[in-house]
Amino acid sequence: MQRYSGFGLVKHALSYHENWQRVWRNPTPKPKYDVIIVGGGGHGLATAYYLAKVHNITNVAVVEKGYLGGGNTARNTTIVRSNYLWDESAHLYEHAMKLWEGLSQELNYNVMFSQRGVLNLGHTLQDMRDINRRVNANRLNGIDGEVLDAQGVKEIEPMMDCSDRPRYPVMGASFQPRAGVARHDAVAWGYARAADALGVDLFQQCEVNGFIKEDGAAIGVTTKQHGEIRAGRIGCVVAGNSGVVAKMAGFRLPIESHPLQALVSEPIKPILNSVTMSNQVHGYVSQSDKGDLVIGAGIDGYLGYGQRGSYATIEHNIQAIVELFPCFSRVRMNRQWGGIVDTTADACPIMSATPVENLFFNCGWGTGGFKATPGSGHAFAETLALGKASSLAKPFSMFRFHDGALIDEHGAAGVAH
Amino acid sequence: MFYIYCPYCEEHREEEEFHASGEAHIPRPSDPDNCTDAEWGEYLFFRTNPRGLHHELWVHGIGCRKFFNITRDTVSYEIKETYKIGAKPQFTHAEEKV
Amino acid sequence: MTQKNRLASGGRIDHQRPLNFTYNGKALTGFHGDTVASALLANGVDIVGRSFKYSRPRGIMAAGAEEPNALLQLGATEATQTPNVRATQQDLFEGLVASSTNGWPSPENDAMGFVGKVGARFMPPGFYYKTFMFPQSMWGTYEKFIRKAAGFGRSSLESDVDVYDNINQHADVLIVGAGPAGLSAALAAAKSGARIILADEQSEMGGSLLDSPALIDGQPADEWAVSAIEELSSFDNVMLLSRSTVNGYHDHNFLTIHERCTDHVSDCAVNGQIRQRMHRVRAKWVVLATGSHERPLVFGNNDIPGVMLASAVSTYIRRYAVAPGNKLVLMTTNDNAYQAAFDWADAGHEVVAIVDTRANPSGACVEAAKSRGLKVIIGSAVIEAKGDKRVNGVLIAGIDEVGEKVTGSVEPYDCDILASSGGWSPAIHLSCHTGSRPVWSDEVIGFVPGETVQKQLSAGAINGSFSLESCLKEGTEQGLIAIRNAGFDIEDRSAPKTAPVNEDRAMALFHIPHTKSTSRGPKQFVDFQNDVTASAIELATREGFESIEHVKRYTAMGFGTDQGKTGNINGMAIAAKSLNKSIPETGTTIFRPNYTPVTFGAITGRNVGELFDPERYTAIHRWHVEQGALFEDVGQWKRPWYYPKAGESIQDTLNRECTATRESVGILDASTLGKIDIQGKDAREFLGRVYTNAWAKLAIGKCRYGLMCGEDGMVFDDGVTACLGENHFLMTTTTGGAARVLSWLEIYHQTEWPEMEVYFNSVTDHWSTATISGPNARKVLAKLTDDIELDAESFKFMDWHTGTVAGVPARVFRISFTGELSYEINVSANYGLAVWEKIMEAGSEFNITPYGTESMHVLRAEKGFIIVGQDTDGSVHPHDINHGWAVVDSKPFSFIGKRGMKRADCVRPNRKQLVGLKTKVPDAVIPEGAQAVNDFEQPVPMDMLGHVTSSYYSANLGRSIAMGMIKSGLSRIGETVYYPLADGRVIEAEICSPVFYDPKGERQRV
Amino acid sequence: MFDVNKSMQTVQMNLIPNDVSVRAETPLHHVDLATIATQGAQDRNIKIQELALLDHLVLRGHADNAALTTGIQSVMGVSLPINLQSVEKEGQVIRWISPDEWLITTPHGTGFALEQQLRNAISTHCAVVNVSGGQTVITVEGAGTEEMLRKCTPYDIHISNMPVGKVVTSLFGKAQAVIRRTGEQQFEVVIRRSFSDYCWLWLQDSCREFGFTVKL
Repeated sequence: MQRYSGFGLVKHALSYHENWQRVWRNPTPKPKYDVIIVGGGGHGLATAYYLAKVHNITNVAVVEKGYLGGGNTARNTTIVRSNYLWDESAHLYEHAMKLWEGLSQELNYNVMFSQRGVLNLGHTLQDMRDINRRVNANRLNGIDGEVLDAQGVKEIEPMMDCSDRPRYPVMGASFQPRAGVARHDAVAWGYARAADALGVDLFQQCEVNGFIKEDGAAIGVTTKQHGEIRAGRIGCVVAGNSGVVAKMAGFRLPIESHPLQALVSEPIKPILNSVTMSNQVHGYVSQSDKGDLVIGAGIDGYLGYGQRGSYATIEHNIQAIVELFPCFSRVRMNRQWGGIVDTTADACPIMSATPVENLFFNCGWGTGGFKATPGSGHAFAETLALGKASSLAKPFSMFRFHDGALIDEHGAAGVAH
Repeated sequence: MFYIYCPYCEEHREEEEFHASGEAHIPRPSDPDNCTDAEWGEYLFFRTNPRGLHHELWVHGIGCRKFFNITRDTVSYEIKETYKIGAKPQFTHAEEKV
Repeated sequence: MTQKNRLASGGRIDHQRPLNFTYNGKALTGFHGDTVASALLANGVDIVGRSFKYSRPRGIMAAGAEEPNALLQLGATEATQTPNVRATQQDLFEGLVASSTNGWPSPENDAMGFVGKVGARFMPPGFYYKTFMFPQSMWGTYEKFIRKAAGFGRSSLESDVDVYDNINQHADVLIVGAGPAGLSAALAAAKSGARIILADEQSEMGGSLLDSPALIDGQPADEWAVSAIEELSSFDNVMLLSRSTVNGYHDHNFLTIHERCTDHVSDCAVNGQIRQRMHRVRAKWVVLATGSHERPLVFGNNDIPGVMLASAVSTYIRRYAVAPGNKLVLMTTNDNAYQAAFDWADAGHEVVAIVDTRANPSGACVEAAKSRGLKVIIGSAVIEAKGDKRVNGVLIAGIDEVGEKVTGSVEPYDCDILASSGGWSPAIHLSCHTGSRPVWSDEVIGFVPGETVQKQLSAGAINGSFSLESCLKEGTEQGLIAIRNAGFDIEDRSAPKTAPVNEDRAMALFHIPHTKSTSRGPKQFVDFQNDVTASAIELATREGFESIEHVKRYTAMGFGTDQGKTGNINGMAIAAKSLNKSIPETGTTIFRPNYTPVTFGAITGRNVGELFDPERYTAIHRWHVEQGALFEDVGQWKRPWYYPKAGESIQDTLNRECTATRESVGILDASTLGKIDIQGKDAREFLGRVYTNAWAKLAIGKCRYGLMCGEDGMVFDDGVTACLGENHFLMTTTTGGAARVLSWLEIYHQTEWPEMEVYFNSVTDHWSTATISGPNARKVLAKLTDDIELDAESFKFMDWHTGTVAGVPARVFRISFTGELSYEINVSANYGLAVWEKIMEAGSEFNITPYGTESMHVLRAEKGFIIVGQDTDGSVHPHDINHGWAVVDSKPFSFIGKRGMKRADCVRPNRKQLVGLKTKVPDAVIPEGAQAVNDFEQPVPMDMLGHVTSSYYSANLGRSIAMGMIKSGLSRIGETVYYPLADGRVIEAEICSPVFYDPKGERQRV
Repeated sequence: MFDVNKSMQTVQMNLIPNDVSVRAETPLHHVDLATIATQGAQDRNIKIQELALLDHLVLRGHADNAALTTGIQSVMGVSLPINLQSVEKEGQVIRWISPDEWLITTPHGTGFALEQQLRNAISTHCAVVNVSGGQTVITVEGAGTEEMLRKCTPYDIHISNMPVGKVVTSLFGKAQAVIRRTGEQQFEVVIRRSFSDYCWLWLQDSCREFGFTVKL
């Protein structure tokens, strides 16, 4: 792999950037791999990378029906944080956070992880109770966080209206300083490039349309473009399509796929310092390095694979942002888009064995998948390497929806992200 | 933004008057006490979640307060039909039994 | 400064009405009818900003929505600061204050300009990803510098003073665009009487007709447009919206139209006017007549100020009487653009040359150019523009027939304006918004609308039917079809007539070859706003970014505020060529809303401040306000939180309120609790199914506490339900849960048990409820009623009676949430305040004390009563909160929640259970949300046992009390747990019963 | 001591005090319409009036049940309106709300008698619920009313879709309301008590371009 550095950039500039290597190969499929990852989004690529890097399993293929990182990786609002309530999810997301903190160096690809801090606002007494509960749990789980009052919020985000005026005044917030945002596309590309360098084969425009089974166990996939490819184990990481792929394998998931919309303003001069999220007024906002205000809210209430939602959701979202930041009223919304999120009843993911032997699913991240990318990949890689759930993945079995061991993170998962 | 024909009001109304309530035709098991955990879990949480035709339950919450069913394409968002509780859909997948 | 580029006459501006404005602090003058762009060009302003990445000087390039460069900061005051206003779309008004947004000290002399010259080669696409990684700790510092370059304009720092509006519209036919196609569609449809909306983004309707030299029905095109609009405005059923952009097309033909009501007269609406309005339109049918955008050609230094779109040159001359330069070179791939040269010549300026890339063009225009004596250089292209802050010349060279190689010698020409046209891209944006994928047409050399499930038609240039004749024809046809599809009868109408123009085929050329390779040649811009060059796209494909989505994301192409209106097709063409694929093989270009950016305020409308979300009030609200109550938000309700007196701390107030209630009598406004009237012969059975406890035997006149669970067995609401008649019950719910519970009852009734005869009606708003609580409650009530027996025998705990209280018919429930003798007095809310005031009067001798939700919480916690939502969180079942007594498994029907709470995980040992907590130090109040541990010195991550759900200082008990979840807590009564706090303190507490006060419940039964 | 009606097996109460000196407050009491009525120009386009303190009854039952329809006919002298229709007779209005729900308003003080008559006359599964304290009726009329109301509700209130007499439950801002067209440029809006302040503010704001005056 050609190493990236400032020095390298200067060198390439002198040759008019004509000699940059390809970031990944265009391989031809082998008849059999140790592991096939279905889905070349951030999580799938991270899984492939850690399989190769941590578990030395390099005979790995990633098959992607579109282009790498083209699903929710390309469509999310890039918030990274780990301040989850329950131990199981807190440990998982904090594991991800620690990986984020060294990710650019690990991948030799700047994912622009910017630890600007995340505010989760409280507007009611119960909000504040929940915030205290969560921050206390975070603290005892070794996750940074503090509880701020309205004044403290104002100091971090001076343009926010922290007075008594708003319909739901800001009473305080939890603040996780290590949280922040990252450059979403770079995460997928960085993992893809690094995985490729370790020998992982990446296939784009390669759609899985069936599983090959023998004695109830999965032994490979069939693809539209490259026919059959066999594998020892198969991991499906197909957010936004999990139900469809599970159906191919012959079972159902405790998942519903919903549209999740987001939007950006026109680029404006820096005005926000951190990421602000509010469940009560329903919206979150941060500002990208390019200057766009990046804004989102909750999912649309109906099932949808259309990557579109309802305009009313956008309206409510923008009302919330203008209510929090009245000075943004004259700023303009540039673009809106939608992703498809696989939601579970407890707002926690599924990293799990399935009713089909050798077939594993990693899905159900709902609105919060991006932040987990490294942790998800790391834990799922271990699961695939072991052939059973890793310790971090174990609580996230799909069968918890049978026995009732749900991990209800609705409060922490909140409006999304 | 959907424009939904309410089979009780018998006219199209704006989506904002309605609320989606998940997949339709999931009856409560008649004998819950004798369901296994797995069966009960399937009833509670497992859904067909199709890409394509979906039968779903909606309520005209800000309107006549009636629940009813919609058959909708989850990709194009086209509504094929709406029908009252107890009625059967006209539009179904080939392999589907409702 | 004089308007050096202004023509003495002509255009659609009013030469007699000058308007003063300032740009970058300089006083300038334009005319009524100008845009800011036309006024700046008239005044000879070449540079309107510096580019985003390379700080290159940029000028106005277009005349409409596609303009990528001229983004200005507008606003005379702080509160009206408006960022990123596109100068080509902003009407000039008296006193307008504009400035450029990038470039220091000025865009003409930008200190960062050297970066563009020296540093540009170090900033290929993706350079961020490849650098700034070392050392790890420095990224924050690097990022600060990167962020300095962020953004164009700036947000105001003050709250917006303007008012915005949303309005709902229902149309039979919405026609988007009032150019030739849109106008003819509207004319064809108008007489039907159907509701028609015709919306156009410009201040004057007419679109391309306003600067067209053609004749329609014998009239000059612009005059025809004016009379068409006049005719349309005579129809009551036609709504004409100018300055109104249809910015989004959503499912089921829902579209939004962003109307700027006052932006053309001032930067702030005056006299209570509305600044902008969003029309939320549901249309039966839509006719898209959105026209097309001209594509610039990609060649060396094509971003130097003075390089413009050919059609923009025409527009500025014909519509605004501005000729922005003296010596024109025109480069074109098509006939259409010749008009720019003709207009230029007609304006009395020099046309240096028309450079036609086609080897052998033969259309009428070419003939006309020749007959005008203009120099036409065929089979050639401008391969590079020369100049620094303004074009001063071009290099022209012969190219091969497919436009891939320079074939001839390179000739320099002097000029100060260079117009280019690579043909026209249909404005398909709206047609893509609902997920329809556009289709490439080799014929059109562009994408046209694809298949859609929307009730949508399109007419004119959006279909690639670029000629005026076809626009008028398609407009008329589609207008008729739309109106008939919408269910209206209308007679045929023939299309307005115009002379056909014999046009030669255009050449599919996007990227002009240079003598040097793209990577070594001068910069050739594709996306001007994001500084994306042809070499950047080639590099991206070379690095393996082969999907057009990857290319766009890697280079940022199309992500600007113009959303790639001028650049996307060129970029795709360059990527396709570099990948050796065709354009459709490379991918499509999908547009998302908005077509052009939309003010947040317009989307928000009036839903801000007090109208952001309803504030729900009880009938007694005014009294609470007068008493100085502070309020707590519970759902949408405003509930009195506590009633401080002068000088009191919150704890003082609570102590006073709680003590008064325990010792004498307190009063609470309980009107917000949800109340559901349930009638029907199956009402009782229904209650048995939705509550966990038994209802079969509740007698008329009695009340009972009920607990409600989800099918998962988790607690989701609770409340007291009274039996009003054999078939009639009144259910109360939590304040926040009222709507959810009603919906819960309905969904089960309507979908699962429709055979049950029962009706549910919300009566929350109908009843006003005053709860009097305390040992003197009976005495207070006795003063107010003479027809209700109040003695303990006649009116027992958990009974209800009717009678007259304070002269008003009332239903009185003897139920208690404080553990004291309590009466809940319910009257029609019309009399709620009158009765409340009478109670206060009657209670004054007992020092009756109003208490709010906070004291209510303390009082109930003293009794160990739970609050659903505070002591429960959706993950606890009744047994977890020690409410097994309220679960009756022996009921014949398997009630909701029964099966759920028996799942394996729900019956496992060591679940968290709700217990009481007594601190070792009586005064220490454990903060709510604190987490318990057995060993506070263990390393993190600690083994947490559960959190404190409720915690207060109890004045009545003289100590703190708390409830919380503890793993296996019910079997650990008497044991000690620790709460390590953020401030370093550790609070030690003993696990105990949650009932701290009157454990036998004697006080409420007296 | 219970006034239990045998056929309906329930308690009936007249909630209006005999003592007329007891102050009644409508949900819009705090707005002080009387004062607003005296303020500003009286020639404003939109005229707003509260039909205060009417008695409101919710009637539940099945429209296809003859016992119900004949019961209504006998008590009120009108036939029960079906889908989205209303009927009005001598100050009594019946509005269709749902296939099994109607909202009846009747002059102040007449509700209880009507409630009793209905219970006695209808011998089938039905319910009558007094909700008089929980809501109020506002009328809006005059030029511009329809345009003004388009800012309040997404329902298509154009006369071609909503002729005189038609009634719908829909959104009013973010609250809900029962809206009935009573004339070419005249509508009646039923709002809930707890939302009345919000609805009033919304209405007032929607009228800003037209001007309004309060009729008493």
